[in-house]
Amino acid sequence: MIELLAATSPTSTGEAVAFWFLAPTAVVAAVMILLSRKAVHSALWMATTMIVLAVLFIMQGGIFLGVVQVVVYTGAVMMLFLFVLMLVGVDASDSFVETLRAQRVAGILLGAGFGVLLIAAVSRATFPEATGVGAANDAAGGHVEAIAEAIFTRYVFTFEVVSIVLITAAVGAMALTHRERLTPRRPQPELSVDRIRSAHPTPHPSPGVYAQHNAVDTPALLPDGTASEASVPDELRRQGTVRYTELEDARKQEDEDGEQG
Amino acid sequence: MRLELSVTDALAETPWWLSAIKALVIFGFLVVSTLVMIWAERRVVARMQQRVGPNRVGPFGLLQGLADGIKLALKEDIIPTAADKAIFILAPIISATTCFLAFAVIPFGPVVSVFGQETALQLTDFSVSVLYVLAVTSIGVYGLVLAGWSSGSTYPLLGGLRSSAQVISYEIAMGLSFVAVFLYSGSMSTSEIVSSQDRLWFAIILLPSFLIYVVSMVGETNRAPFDLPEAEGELVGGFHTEYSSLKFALFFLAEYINMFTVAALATTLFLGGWQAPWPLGGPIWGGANDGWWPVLWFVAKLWIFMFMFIWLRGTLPRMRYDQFMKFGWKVLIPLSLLWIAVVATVRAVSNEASIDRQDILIYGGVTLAILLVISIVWDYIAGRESEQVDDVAMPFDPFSGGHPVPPLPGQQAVTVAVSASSSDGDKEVLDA
Amino acid sequence: MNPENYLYLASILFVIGAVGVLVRRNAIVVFMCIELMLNASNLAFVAFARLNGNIDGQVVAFFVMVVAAAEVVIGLAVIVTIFRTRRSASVDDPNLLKL
Amino acid sequence: MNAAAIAQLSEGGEQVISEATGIFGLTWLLIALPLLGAAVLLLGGRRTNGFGPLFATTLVGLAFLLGMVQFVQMVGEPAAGRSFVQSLFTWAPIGDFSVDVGFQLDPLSMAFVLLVTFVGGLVHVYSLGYMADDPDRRRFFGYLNLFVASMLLLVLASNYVLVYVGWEGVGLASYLLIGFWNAKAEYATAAKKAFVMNRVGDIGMSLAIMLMVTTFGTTAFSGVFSGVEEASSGVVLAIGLLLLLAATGKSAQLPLQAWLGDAMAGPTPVSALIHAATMVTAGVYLIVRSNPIFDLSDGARLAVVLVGVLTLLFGAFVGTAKDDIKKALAASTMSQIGYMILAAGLGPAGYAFAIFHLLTHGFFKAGLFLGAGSVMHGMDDEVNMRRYGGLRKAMPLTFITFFVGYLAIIGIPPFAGFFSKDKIIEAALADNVWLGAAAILGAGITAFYMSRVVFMTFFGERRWADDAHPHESPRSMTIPMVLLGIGSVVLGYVLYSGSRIVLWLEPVVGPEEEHELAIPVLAITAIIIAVTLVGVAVAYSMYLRKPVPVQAPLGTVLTRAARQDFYQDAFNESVFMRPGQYLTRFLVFFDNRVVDGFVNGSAALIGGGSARLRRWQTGFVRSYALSMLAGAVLVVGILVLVRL
Repeated sequence: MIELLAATSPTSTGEAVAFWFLAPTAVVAAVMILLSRKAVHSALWMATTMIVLAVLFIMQGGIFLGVVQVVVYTGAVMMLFLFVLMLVGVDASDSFVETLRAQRVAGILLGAGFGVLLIAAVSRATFPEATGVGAANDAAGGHVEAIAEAIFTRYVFTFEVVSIVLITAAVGAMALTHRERLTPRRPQPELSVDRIRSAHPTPHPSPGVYAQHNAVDTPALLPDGTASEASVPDELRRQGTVRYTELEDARKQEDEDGEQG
Repeated sequence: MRLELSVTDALAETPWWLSAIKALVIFGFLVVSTLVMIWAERRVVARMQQRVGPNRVGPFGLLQGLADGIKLALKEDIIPTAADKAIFILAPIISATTCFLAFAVIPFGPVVSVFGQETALQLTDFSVSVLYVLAVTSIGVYGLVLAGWSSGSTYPLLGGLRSSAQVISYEIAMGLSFVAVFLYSGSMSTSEIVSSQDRLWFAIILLPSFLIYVVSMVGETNRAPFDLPEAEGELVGGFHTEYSSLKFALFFLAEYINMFTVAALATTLFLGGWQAPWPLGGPIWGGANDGWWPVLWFVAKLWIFMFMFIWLRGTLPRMRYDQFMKFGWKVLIPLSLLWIAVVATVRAVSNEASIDRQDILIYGGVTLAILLVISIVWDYIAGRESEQVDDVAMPFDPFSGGHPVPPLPGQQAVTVAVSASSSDGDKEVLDA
Repeated sequence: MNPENYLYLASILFVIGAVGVLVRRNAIVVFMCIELMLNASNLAFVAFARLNGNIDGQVVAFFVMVVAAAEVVIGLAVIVTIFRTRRSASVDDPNLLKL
Repeated sequence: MNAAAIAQLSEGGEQVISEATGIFGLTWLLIALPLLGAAVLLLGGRRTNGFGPLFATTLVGLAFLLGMVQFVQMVGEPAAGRSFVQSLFTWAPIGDFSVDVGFQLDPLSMAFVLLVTFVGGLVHVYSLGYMADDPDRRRFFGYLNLFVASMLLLVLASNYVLVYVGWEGVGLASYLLIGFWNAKAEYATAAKKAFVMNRVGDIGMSLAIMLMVTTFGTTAFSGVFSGVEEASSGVVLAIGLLLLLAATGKSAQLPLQAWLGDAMAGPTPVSALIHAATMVTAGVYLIVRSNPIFDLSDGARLAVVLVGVLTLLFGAFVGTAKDDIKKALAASTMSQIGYMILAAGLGPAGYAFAIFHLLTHGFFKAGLFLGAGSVMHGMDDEVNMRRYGGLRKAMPLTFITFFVGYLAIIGIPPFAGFFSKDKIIEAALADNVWLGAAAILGAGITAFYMSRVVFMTFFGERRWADDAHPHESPRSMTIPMVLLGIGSVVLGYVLYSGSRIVLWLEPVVGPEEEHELAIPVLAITAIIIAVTLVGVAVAYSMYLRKPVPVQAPLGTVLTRAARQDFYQDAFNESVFMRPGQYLTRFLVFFDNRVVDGFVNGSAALIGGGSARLRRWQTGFVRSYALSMLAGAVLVVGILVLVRL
């Protein structure tokens, strides 16, 4: 099993194969985060990296952590990112023109330098013979039990603090994004009463009625042959993509001519 | 005859080819079940609506699903121009692949002998299996969101957002309902959860958890009455509005397999998994839990839930979105938390202080009863006040809408202003 | 294979994240890059846990995840709030930090 | 300690200061009770409106009962063992130096505890009636309780720092109470004036404490008094003068006397309690308490005597010219405290008599003030005595109690004031003939102005405003007056007979010094009574024989000067205020141009420099991130290099 595999030896052939497949994937995905023009693509690459990292965690004996990584990061955090992306503008694809002078060059150079330093530091360090977490797991009677014991005994204070942070963050997010209602919410009964009392209690005509097309963006034609604006969704009217029939176009043209004449 | 090997050992010693066969069997089982489910749904709903349902293709119309599937696959595959092509294709693939993954940890039965090899009737199992199911489900949400976004159209986007918000929200309630199960079984491994229910199903001792799970599993799978993401009156088809042909079929398949997944999870976590139902298991038939029989129990329990899905769809109208979210966040989650606190307390007390569970139940019951009585008295008092208010606030005016209408039960006709010349006798008639 | 390779991978991912913070302007992508850096450090923690044969590294990684979740919640709320008033998700636009 | 005291101690055994146990262990409760009342009333807000006043009164009553029990217990102890200390906790430990919150209960403090709680309690009761219609009376009672607590802290403290706390506390309470009706601008000004003048005195106190800390390394009474014998005479003189400055501030003595007259703006119970019976005697307490310091410094004692005698005459003269009944009584207070200060300045010969007069004065002056309040209460808050006249019949009980107080203050035997004042004059005569003469003159003037008050108020024809309807006050007001009146009658003899007061205070201030008198005591007494009667007679001829004009006549230069408090405010203004103002203006100018010029110049320099540096602050988050990464590279690089 996966746990047994990870817990026993420093490296098995299977792990090596998996690593040499996954590590380049992670790096490529990470680079693609930077290179993707659309933020949604970046988010997907990010999700890929995270899933790969989850597998790497599991390979190193952190099965709980790996699964939590998927649930928390891929499932919740990245989903939140996607949400916000869609809230703040779906089609915004970034321009890659750098506005700050020398920022990109300096950033990449510094980053490379930092990477070289980190790798140098790691390569100079001497590490103990990797023993794996098997012994620690066995001592507690299982992997989940070992993590639980560590969290709820040695790190219980940290745990409490972190939970406070989390709750505070949740409340803070609500406070930040909360918008006070200026007018009381109108309940459905009231709306329906208004609707019945209005001049037009029945539904608006569906788009395409009596028109030449039955697409959503084609307004219905009223009995007198004029187009009914109300039949087209508001959103389309806002976007200005309502498609009038040729007849209606001609009529509009006539009206404008008449006004000018 | 029960075999001696434990599930973990049996799985550890399973050769790779056997695992491959198991995976294939699960895949086949799910696809076939989906076909059967589509047929069953159409037939059952038809019955509920006083119709006959499909009955032309094959005996009892059994092959209708297959025929529809082939037709669907052969339709023209349209990719909108505004779509983000790569993701548009990727989304249904994500949906359809992840939905199968969850079944890897569902135990269909105990350890059996296959081709001379002892193995458990589940593909794999590890210490955090149930979390794994949650993880896979949360990846499945990507399919919906990305499908909605990549279509480049308004309705799918809204549908995708809605469905992901819904799935995430109900996943919280779902995850919380698992906690009580973990507390009682002491494990997150599916096989151990099943084996810890050999005496009593968790659906009985953890009834609130079970009920919360059942509600949230319907929300999680976007099924009626919670099928808001594809509410056709508001959003046309939801996230898959722009999808057609095989890609639509993949979403379709994913939705049904997700139903099977949550049903299988409910069976495993709350209905004792593959273990025979109570009178069968122990006293009546000793061999009910041995060999291949448990697969039958498991499938039977699975289909109870599937029937429930159909039943719900045939019975309930769709909820309003805000009410639905309010229900999830303000009712299910707080209830879950409360229930977890109760379960944890009871567990801790009975573990630490060696207090009998019976005592806890008795004292808890008495407390609940007292609270109930207090609340009834309270309602009675409060209700009396509000009734008095109502009497004053809502006089019945028969002419309010322009037409004279008779009073409804509980309303009383009052004298209306009649012309000055009318006699007292008239008024009496009106009063009566 | 040497388990230290995980540390090299973590270093590389961290650097990519750092560079991403510096060169991308979309606030959300910047945020993702920060998450990438946190993830890279998590990988290092897990590798250390394995190298040292105890569970503490994994526990620390767990806490990092939780704090990252809190940070994301707040960060995204801030981004949404900024977006509401300024109609932009670029990190260069809110440059009122300077005098 | 002086030689006689040491001799006495060697004969009669050491004065033992023991740890407070039993009922004496409850000393802290004396302060805590009224403090609790103040806290409840002032923090409790409007909720306590209903029960507040009665609650406050009850607490002070309880404190009095506790004091009585302690007193009875103390009487039972042997004379040398009547001092108890109680240390609650260490308040401020600073290296070797530390200040305890500790209390010392000895006969001197005991006397004050009884005076403060008894008179305070009566004034509380009186206020129940007097303030009955005030919407804000809860706050008033809260302040009163605060005052009682502070005063008790002042007299019970076992070190000077804690005394200072009480000292400031009574100052604060006095300020709050004078300005109680602060809606009137002049009352608020009066409160401010009192506060500011008290501050001047307080500076003396704080300087004295600082001097003690540097000289003795402690502020505890025991440490200071034992260390004072080794200290240089200059330091002792300085401490004595500074303490005297403090005393003049609090006790309204020259030159810091100007606030007392204006302080009459406060409600009359306040005047009775604070500005007659208790707070203004704090200065006397301070000097008597610090007797080992003054015993060792003749210069300081001389200063005390001079202040006392000057104030005595000053107050008396001012009193003759005031038409406002409360201001006249305030001037009289000033004068009477002058007597006490004079006595205290006479050293061992006078300490006990200073306290003696203080106690009797506390009774009869409080009674007089309460009487004045009663008169005002009945006359719609009219304070001008020229508008009174013939009130004897309208308010008989008030008249009787007031008249008893009057007899006591002018020193008619056997009323209380006779015994105490007589002894002070005797001691003064023994010290210096001129001092004695001044004191006797003061007694005569006292008789004159007090008779003037009584005649103008209660005798003669009516000069009331047309809408005035004088009436007797409610019982809650008259009963305290009666009780104080009884005290004014009997207290003098009770304390005098058998030298009770002297023996009682002996453990604290040492035995009375025998003094030689040129003429027999009886002759002196006769002279004093004769001078007193002359004063009464002059007043009779001026204010009872002749009708009193409703409009005050212009009067002589002296009268006008006395009416203006001998131009003390003008003096203060021209001597202290104006030069101070000019100094301030100069300092402001200096500050603006020179100091600010320097500061602004350097600020401009830094500002210019930072304007250059500011270019690094682009406001772009990514630039900052870049510098962070650069810093990280630097740090990691150095770490890697160092490891090489």
